[in-house]
Amino acid sequence: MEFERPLDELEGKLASLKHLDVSEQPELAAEIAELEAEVARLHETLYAELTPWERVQIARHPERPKTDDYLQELFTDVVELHGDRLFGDDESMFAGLATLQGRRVAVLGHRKGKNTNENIRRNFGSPHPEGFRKAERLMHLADRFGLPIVSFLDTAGAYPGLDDEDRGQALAIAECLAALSAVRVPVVVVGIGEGGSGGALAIGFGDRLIMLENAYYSVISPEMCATILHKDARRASETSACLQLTADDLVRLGLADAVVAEPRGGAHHDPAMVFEGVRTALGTALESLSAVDRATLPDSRYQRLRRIGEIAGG
Amino acid sequence: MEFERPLDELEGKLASLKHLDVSEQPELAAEIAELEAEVARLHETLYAELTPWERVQIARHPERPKTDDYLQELFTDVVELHGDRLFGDDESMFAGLATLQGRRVAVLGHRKGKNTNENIRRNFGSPHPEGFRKAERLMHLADRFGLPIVSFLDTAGAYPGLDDEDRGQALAIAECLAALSAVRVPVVVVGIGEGGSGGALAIGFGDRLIMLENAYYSVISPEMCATILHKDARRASETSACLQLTADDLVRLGLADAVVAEPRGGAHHDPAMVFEGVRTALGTALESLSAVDRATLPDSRYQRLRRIGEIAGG
Amino acid sequence: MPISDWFKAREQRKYTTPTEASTPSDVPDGVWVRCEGCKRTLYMGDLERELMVCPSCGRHHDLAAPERLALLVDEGTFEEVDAHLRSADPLEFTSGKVYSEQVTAAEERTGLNEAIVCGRAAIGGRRAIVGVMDFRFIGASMGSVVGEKVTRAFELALAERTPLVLVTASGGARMQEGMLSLMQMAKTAAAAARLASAGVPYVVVLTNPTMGGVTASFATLGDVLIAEPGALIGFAGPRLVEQTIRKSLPKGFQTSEFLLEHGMIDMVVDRRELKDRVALLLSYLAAGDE
Amino acid sequence: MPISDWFKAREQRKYTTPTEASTPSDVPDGVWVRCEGCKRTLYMGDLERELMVCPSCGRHHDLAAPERLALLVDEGTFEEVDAHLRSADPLEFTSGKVYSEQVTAAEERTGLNEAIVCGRAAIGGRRAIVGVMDFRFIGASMGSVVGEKVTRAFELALAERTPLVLVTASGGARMQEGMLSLMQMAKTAAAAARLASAGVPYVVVLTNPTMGGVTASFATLGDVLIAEPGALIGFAGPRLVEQTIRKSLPKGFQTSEFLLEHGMIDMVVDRRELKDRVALLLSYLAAGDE
Ligand SMILES: [Zn+2]
Ligand SMILES: [Zn+2]
Repeated sequence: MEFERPLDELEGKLASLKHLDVSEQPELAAEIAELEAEVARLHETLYAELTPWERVQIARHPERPKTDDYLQELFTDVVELHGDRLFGDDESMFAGLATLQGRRVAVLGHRKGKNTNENIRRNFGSPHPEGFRKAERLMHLADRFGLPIVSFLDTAGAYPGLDDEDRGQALAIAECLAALSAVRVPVVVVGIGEGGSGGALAIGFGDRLIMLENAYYSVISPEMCATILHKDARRASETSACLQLTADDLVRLGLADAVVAEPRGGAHHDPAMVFEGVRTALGTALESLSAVDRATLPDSRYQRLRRIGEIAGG
Repeated sequence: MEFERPLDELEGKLASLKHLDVSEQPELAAEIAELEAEVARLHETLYAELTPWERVQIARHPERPKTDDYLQELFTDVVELHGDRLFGDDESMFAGLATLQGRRVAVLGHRKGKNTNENIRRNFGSPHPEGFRKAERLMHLADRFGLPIVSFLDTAGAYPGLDDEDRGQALAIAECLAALSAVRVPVVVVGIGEGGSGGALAIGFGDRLIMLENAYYSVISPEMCATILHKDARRASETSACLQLTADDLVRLGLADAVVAEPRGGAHHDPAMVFEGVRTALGTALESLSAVDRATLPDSRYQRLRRIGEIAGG
Repeated sequence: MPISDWFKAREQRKYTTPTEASTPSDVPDGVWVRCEGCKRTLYMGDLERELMVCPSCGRHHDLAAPERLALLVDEGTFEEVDAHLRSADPLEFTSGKVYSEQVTAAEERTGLNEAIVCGRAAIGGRRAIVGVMDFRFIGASMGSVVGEKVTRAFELALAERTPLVLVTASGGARMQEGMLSLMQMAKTAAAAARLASAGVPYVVVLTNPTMGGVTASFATLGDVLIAEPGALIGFAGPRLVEQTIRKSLPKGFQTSEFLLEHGMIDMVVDRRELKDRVALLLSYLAAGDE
Repeated sequence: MPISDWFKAREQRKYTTPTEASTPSDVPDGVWVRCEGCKRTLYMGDLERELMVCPSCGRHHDLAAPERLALLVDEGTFEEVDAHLRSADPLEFTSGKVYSEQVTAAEERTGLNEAIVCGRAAIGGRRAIVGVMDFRFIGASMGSVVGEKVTRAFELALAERTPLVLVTASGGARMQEGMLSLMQMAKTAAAAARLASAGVPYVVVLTNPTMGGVTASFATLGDVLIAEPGALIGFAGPRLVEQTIRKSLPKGFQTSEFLLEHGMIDMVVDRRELKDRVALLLSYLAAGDE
């Protein structure tokens, strides 16, 4: 990632020095030791106070664990359910049934690919209307059969294509929002990477919101915000700070309930740690919600939404 | 129509004779009188005992009053509602709100055109999946707002196209059937022309079924039945008798509740008479259903369906 | 007919079950058969061990109702219901073959009373109401009896709050029963709607072929729609579609895989994994009731 | 601000109403204006008599909230609610313009407190809760206040079992309120779902332009969706779509007529017939309650 470049350079230099035979050039040993200390220092400062824009970059890192990884690591007996029963099956949206530590749940998730081929099939994780309509179908199924919903957010946003407008992208999202608000089962959302606007929100609110430390959730992408405000996408660093889109921001705004810590440098540096964190956070959330009378869930979810927003003269 | 050809010929001959000056050829007067008597006799015998296949032809007559005519003649304040909110607006299916003698209702109807242009736009009255999904949407709307549903049947059947299969023609019909069975408002169906198979049934059952005298309602078109059984579509006359598809057949089978008389030769010979008959039959049906507790309607509709079918060893 | 009779019938070579190496009646010497998919000649025993799935090309050959039951439900758990219902000839339909004679011939040929067999069973240890259709019985078309048995299966599932699993195969409505047949679509769809609103699970397994009025009614109203690989599933028959569009049909048109791609079904499942998958699905859909 | 103040405001030339031949503030000499559709020069009085619909090309020019109310509701029946709600600056957003200053400027320019005005009214003699958006107020984007006022309108309609009529116009979510703005989509959609399940009618009039987060939430959840002719309605902005597909957009893309053809809205209604049409629709949808 861009902000890691100084570290990358230093680490490169260190690696090439270590390649040499120190016994022949004893003065190198000191140089290596100094360089190692510098790398450690830079490591500390670089990751200690990540800017929002740096976190956005980590959230988008291609090696970051994805919905598929969580499905594989956290769940057993996964059954994918395909299709919207109307037009198509959108591979950018996962919908299915799965078991989390003995608990049977319905799972939704934006789905990025691990390679170019997969990414093309999955439209780089940006759903078409069919993806949202499939998700809506799963919401109704989960509601009918009393399955808690676990939703993984990782999308740059709903796809802004021509055919998507033709087939009612806006309506598909709106129907998802309405359906999700009314399900009589617990809904736990986990922001694992990108949380891009309406395309994330369509499966992205509920009774609990868990955010990974470097995941973001935003009303608009920092780049597009910068383009609109400054006609310059390169000012995304500035706008990403203004938009208050990090996990910590969301907690402060009262929108997120828990933050799962990531290893230094981002989840891809130690996926196992993050899987464990998400497993624990999901377990806690589902456990606390299992005690609630399900008939009251839509109402308390509504009250939760109802409180959001800041108003003067209210 | 084919079976009217002898009559057409006779009437043509009569017309050409009448064209001549009788005063110059007094012997013609007798010939004309005789011919007139013969026309009257033929008229009587031709239409007195119409075969099922002749009725099918009358039901398909291009000048036969259509859903649009009933909308215009029987209803006021018609508001058409377009679209399935998913993919398209199917002009072969009418969906809307209208007022029948002061009674506010929701109206569905297959829609044939009055001319070639209109027929192409309306796909000759054969709905695509979007038509059924629009109808389903209206069913839910009528249910939510307590509007009785009046449905006019006039289709050769759901369209057997390639794209229609792609977009789930079967599923669209199935969803319509499920929705219509469950609405908590009275449903009155009027067979005004063709009642072709699943495409008719999708909006074609309810709490009352009124059939025009020469309308038909069939599990399969007589031609296709003949093709399957005899590899010869020309044996449709035979199969249309076997299929028991006329209004009288439906009454006998316990499926239709009322038959609206048509003028000799078919509704197009005196549309006003048929409009009056349908108006009266609809008024009677809606009036009798208005006395019923609406919460009980889905159940009694189910019981009505439940009785259909003949079984040995049952 | 109770399940015990089926085994008797099988001994009388009316049925084959793919779980045992038997010699089905329609294979002259009983040893070699030709795969309808890859045209390879196969040893019947191999084919049966694979539940009539070609080990070479994966072609899923049609199954009779008893064969289907044998691979889907736990052994010895099936109790048939409504076995006594038999088709009448309400229209006295005589165009082409005489319908009543057709029914009798189908009964004799298949040993079944109609094109669907319904009952209570267990699947992977889970209770279910199960119905399986048999295409050999007048193309498993839906007349009054099929409609009635399907409706009763829905009602039984509702009354006992037990998941319903239907395995479909059908050419569509049974035209020899005219409008009584068409109305079975509405009747079964209405029964499905009642089960759905009661929150009782309903899983459908669509097998080759499922067409017309069955696809356009109860068969596609399931909570989960499974299809076997390569099954033909659609509304209009492919020949009719071809005539309508006056072009040749794209490869794979109306197959399970085509429907999956077009978003119409939840999954395509290999027959050899079908029972496990259905059992797993039931464990999810019945979770709320447990 | 009660309706009486609007008339005062209008006298102070902050508003024009199309029902009277007045001289709007943004027309220099007040007499001639250029139609944005056909580019013809029109007499302002003529345009206003036609409710700002060009008599020559039918172009529906944007209306301010008071103008919209004047043509939609029965004279003298409008009682505003929640007029006191004003936007805070929860994020202290300063990239580009300072948000709090932008709000103040919009208030002064429009005489409104926010981008939507809500209240009780009668339409053709029928009671309704009415909300109209005003694009002049920061592009009628939805921040906390718009979301809150829309939600309260749903709740008022529910509490009084009175039909809701919303006239939308919006550029989308208000990015200056960040995630608080995005969440208004979920909040308003949830409120719409509650109204729908209670069976209280909800009619939407989509006007030019209605885009982004508003289209993707409460604006398309109406029982009936009406659009004015030629309005731009969609999710993604046309320029973004063009960049995405790297082709030029088809003519009429994202217009009302385009949406009608694609099945997304119920009807396109000329502004001069709008009030009658809404009143008629309410008479149908409220029929069950009468
Ligand atoms: Zn093979
Ligand atoms: Zn103009």
